[in-house]
Amino acid sequence: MITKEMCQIVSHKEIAADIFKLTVEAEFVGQIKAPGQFVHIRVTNGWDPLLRRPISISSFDKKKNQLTMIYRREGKGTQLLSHLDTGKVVDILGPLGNGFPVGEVDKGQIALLVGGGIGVPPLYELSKQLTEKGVIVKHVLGFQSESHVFYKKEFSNYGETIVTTVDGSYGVKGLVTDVIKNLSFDCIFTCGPTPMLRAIKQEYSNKKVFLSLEERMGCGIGACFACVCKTGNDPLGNSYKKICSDGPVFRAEEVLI
Amino acid sequence: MITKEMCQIVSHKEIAADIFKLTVEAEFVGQIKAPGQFVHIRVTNGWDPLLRRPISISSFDKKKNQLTMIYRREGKGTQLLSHLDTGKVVDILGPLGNGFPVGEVDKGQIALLVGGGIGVPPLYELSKQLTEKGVIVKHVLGFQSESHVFYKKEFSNYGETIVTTVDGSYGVKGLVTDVIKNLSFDCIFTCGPTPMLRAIKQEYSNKKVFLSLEERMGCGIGACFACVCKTGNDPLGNSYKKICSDGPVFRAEEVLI
Amino acid sequence: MSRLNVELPGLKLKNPIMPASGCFGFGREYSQLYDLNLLGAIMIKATTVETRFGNPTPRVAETHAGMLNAIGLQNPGLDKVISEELPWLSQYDVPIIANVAGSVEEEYVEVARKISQSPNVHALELNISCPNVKTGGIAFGTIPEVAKQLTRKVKEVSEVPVYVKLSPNITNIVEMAKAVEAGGADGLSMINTLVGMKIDIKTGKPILANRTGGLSGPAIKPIAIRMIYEVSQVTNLPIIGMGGIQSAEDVIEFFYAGASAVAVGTANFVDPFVCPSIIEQLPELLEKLGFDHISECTGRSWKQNGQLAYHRS
Amino acid sequence: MSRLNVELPGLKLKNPIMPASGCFGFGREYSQLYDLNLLGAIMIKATTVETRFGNPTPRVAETHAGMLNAIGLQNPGLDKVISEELPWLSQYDVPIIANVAGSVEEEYVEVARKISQSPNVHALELNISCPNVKTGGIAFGTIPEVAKQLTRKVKEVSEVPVYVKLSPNITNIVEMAKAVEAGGADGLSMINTLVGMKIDIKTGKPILANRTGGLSGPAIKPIAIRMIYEVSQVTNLPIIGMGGIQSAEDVIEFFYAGASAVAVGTANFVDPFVCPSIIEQLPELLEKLGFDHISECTGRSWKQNGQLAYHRS
Ligand SMILES: Cc1cc2nc3c(=O)[nH]c(=O)nc-3n(C[C@H](O)[C@H](O)[C@H](O)COP(=O)(O)OP(=O)(O)OC[C@H]3O[C@@H](n4cnc5c(N)ncnc54)[C@H](O)[C@@H]3O)c2cc1C
Ligand SMILES: Cc1cc2nc3c(=O)[nH]c(=O)nc-3n(C[C@H](O)[C@H](O)[C@H](O)COP(=O)(O)OP(=O)(O)OC[C@H]3O[C@@H](n4cnc5c(N)ncnc54)[C@H](O)[C@@H]3O)c2cc1C
Ligand SMILES: Cc1cc2nc3c(=O)[nH]c(=O)nc-3n(C[C@H](O)[C@H](O)[C@H](O)COP(=O)(O)O)c2cc1C
Ligand SMILES: Cc1cc2nc3c(=O)[nH]c(=O)nc-3n(C[C@H](O)[C@H](O)[C@H](O)COP(=O)(O)O)c2cc1C
Ligand code: FES
Ligand code: FES
Repeated sequence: MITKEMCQIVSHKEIAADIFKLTVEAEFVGQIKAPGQFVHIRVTNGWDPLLRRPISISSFDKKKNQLTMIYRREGKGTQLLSHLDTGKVVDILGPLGNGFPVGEVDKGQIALLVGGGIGVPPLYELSKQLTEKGVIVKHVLGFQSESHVFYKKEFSNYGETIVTTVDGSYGVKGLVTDVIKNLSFDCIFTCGPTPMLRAIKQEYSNKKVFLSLEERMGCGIGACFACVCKTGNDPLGNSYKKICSDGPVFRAEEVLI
Repeated sequence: MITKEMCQIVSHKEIAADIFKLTVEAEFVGQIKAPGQFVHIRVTNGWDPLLRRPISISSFDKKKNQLTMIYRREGKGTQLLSHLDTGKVVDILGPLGNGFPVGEVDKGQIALLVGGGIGVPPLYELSKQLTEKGVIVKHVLGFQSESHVFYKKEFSNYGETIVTTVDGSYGVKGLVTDVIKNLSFDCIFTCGPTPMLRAIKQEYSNKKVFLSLEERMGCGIGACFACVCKTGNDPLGNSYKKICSDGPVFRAEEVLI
Repeated sequence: MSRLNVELPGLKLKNPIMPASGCFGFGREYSQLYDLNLLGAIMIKATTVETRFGNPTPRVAETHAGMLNAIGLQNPGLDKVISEELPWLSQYDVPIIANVAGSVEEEYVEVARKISQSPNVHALELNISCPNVKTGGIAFGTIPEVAKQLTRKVKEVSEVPVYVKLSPNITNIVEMAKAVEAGGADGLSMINTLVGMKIDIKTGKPILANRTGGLSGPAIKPIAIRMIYEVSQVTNLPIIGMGGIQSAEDVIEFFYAGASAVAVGTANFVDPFVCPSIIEQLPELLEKLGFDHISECTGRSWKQNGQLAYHRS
Repeated sequence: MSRLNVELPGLKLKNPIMPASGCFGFGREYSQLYDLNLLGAIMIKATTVETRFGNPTPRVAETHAGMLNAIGLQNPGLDKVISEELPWLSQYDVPIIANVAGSVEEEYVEVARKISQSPNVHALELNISCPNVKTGGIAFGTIPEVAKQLTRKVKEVSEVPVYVKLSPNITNIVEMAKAVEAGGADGLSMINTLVGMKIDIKTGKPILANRTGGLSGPAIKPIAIRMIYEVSQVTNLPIIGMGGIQSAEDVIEFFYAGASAVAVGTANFVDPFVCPSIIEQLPELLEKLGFDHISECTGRSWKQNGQLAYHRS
């Protein structure tokens, strides 16, 4: 069930340079099915900015009916969002899409969670759920530079966590893909910029790889055809997946990116 | 000097049904020349609503650098304005236009101040200044009904104050023009809906009458020609006054309304 | 007594509010959010003969009080729409208006002929104005003679009334409306989107992969209102108005301008419940404004005060 | 080194930012707010032969992220502009672009001939596109052959380069641009406003006394960008871009689309200091984006990556 709800803000703070952690109370938390689902946020009562903003659910608490999102302040919409104080309400549509299939990896197996920048947040709930299930999790988290790093400690609670930064100001200098080469694992779950996803998809076509994709969205629920991507193995080139409602998480071989 | 200033809100409250009293701190208070001038308020940082809203200066305090406005919550812009709490800042352009000529009436003479609805506020500072000068002031204030009445007590401090309501739920039932007939005075200062101004102008063409006009505005400073009105005694019909910069206060015979 | 029921050629509507084509797919997604029976009608996504993938992504970009889209008529194709989407929609007691598109005249004619035979399709919306496809589309929508010809051909084969959807990207909307009226149109639907572009400040390139896209949303409302105002005074065709509608007040404004029903597009993305909320709020607003029935509002902006409202169907 | 100085026919500008015609009067009011010498140029209010009162009020109405105006070319008339306004403006070291309007060809020609002789008028902006006057105006702006003819006539008498201001209310902006280029235009200025309407929900009547008005502001920016993108690729004329500009980022977007200078209209009403703030912010933004000079941005959205920027003057 997708619901539109006026959600009260429980806490809202900047946890790294331009990175905000927002926790709200929402009835629809009960409807969340898997880590990696997202919500669609209206940042104003007005009509400029017009569209909702898709933000991943980073973690949730079904007992408290709370969900947490982590977002980067970028453009007009997230700027406005970042000014909303605790106690105010925000209009959220969710939960949307299909998340990471926790069932695809078994107890005792090794899952590698690879996040790039603002692709990191949805992996947090995933890591928690995999750990609870007895899966061994390893994390590789890539950021621009030290000031952008967040959640290193939180991820470390669940398993080995390697941080890379492009400029080397924190952790390993370089890209996440440089680091992954040296790790052993059974399966990859990843979310981040498309070039990163593409590299992982190509390099590890022999492994189970799950990608969480991003695209500019209109409706967020599958009605407007804004967010399609082509599917793999389609000679006619006509078939497609909607990232908002069929995804955002796909098996790597399902989609062309 | 017209200034654009980010003004801090000192107090903001609803004083009658949908009528708000807003006091802000502004450096430009020192520049105010006469009662009846106005300011142009930007109610959002965004672009929807786009235009500033013209609101009269209802009173000011040069020592504290404070000015007070009284406005009715009507459409989109004043709705947004009404949600701004004490302590927030609001973008104000002012002081604008030319106010009521206090010098036109002498000590000991009787000035009649006639306000209709949201035309009442600018008369308040006028009444104060006339009183200080030794002019005898009388007020006739017209409202829709009891719940809309405001500032009856404040005006009473300066002189006789008759309130009329259209439905008779408070004060005299009827229009302000019904009441004025029975009063004696040397001069009228008035602000309110155009039909009221028109009636007063016609009825008292033998007296000194000063009208404060309203018109939809673009720039508010005289540059865009949005707010013109035709002038009296102009056979060619080409001459005009700009309400924002030549007015909003005019001698009745100066303008065609 | 309902204040909202209206009759237009082919359409007996419980209320004059419908989602606009392309903003509601074939109804499946919104059916998870509310009961589609609440709607006056549904304008389904443009249908072409063949399955179309449409344009590459990004396909949408946000603008001030508006958005650009360049979906490019992605749709499952005529056969699938007839065999899967329309039968699924038939569980609802809601007339369907099928949006008909194509690259060449023959294609429009084939889609119109076949889709108009579906039992729950009560009218066609002839999409001669989609700005996002390379061939056809907009060309049909900009040359009156071509539009008239196409309307005539489609009318010949259609089993249901035909509403022609006009493009606002033209010099003279009145001339176009008269041309399609002469071609036999039963009604008009207006407006489609305005061609626009947004450039990414960082990359220097257009945000949309298709470069240009169609501008919709509140930003274009004044243009829609003006065009409906002009056209409604010089044709006898009922108009389904659209372009930036987001509230019950907007609906009234469109009726005042000359519309007899309205469609809501972009606002569905902002508030997926916008159609049922408008339907719920309208009676009260009509009451407040002193109307017994919404049809009294049609054309009020240009009718003489005394002149009575009339039903056009 | 300045990153902002640009050269266009007749215009040596210290920066490419100027207030748009009709939104700045003849400069007197804004001169009380800041030093007009900061501006790249000033486009003054449309001038006609005779004094004009213009349309009845209300003349403006607000829309979503935009506004409608129907001023109706109110201006003091050619003689007064030449004898009072231009001499007053000559105290500033700022080139003036005179907006020339009229009802018939002869009127345009007379205004152009006389006003172009004023020493501080460095260029004319031929206003063939004002949507708010009954005669002339928009008709000149919608028929390419008529526009070409008018351009030629004005060119014959003008002592300074002529920029033709294009109307967006047409089917084919490219055809129009090419027509005025063939007529001898030295540059283009685009876009003027889109014809729109707003109806008062309470009265049921249009808010503007003139009923329709010209839509300006951020709402129309995507249309301006698209048109400049299209036109800049097929003519050799430099373009002064306008339509919804409110920030330094918007200026860059217009340059990317193909503009060589820009004008700011409606945003002056929202923030009277918008022009000087943009001028102040531009160098830093250019630095951030990696440009040594703003002219490198012109046409970037359609030029091949390797292709060098060129000065067109
Ligand atoms: C399924 C999904 C999950 C996401 N989860 C997160 C998250 O957890 N944290 C986070 O910080 N970001 C996330 N994003 C990206 C986030 O949606 C964008 O950063 C955000 O929409 C930008 O809005 P803005 O107001 O800052 O920028 P603006 O530039 O004002 O945005 C303009 C328009 O472009 C769209 N847009 C811009 N960038 C993107 C983008 N990268 N992806 C999709 N739409 C975009 C906006 O939604 C809006 O419609 C996610 C995106 C998707 C599709
Ligand atoms: C010189 C002057 C002084 C004023 N002083 C006061 C005052 O002290 N208190 C007060 O409550 N009101 C005053 N008004 C009226 C006030 O400006 C409008 O009520 C207000 O602009 C309405 O804005 P809105 O957002 O509520 O309505 P909306 O309907 O959202 O306004 C839409 C547009 O129409 C304009 N508009 C709507 N109504 C009016 C109007 N009556 N006059 C001018 N423009 C209008 C708005 O400014 C805006 O541009 C004054 C108007 C003028 C011209
Ligand atoms: C994402 C999107 C897809 C659209 N697809 C179609 C379409 O397939 N056929 C059509 O005739 N109009 C299509 N339109 C235009 C709308 O039906 C409508 O005419 C336009 O968006 C104006 O209304 P609005 O401002 O309420 O959105 C589409 C609009 C949007 C935003
Ligand atoms: C109040 C007003 C008056 C205008 N008057 C003129 C005019 O006299 N001549 C002209 O060519 N354009 C006129 N315009 C159009 C502007 O110059 C400009 O082309 C248009 O507003 C788009 O730019 P903007 O969105 O920045 O306002 C006027 C616009 C406004 C808002
Ligand atoms: S955003 Fe509308 S289909 Fe995905
Ligand atoms: S509002 Fe612009 S001249 Fe008065």
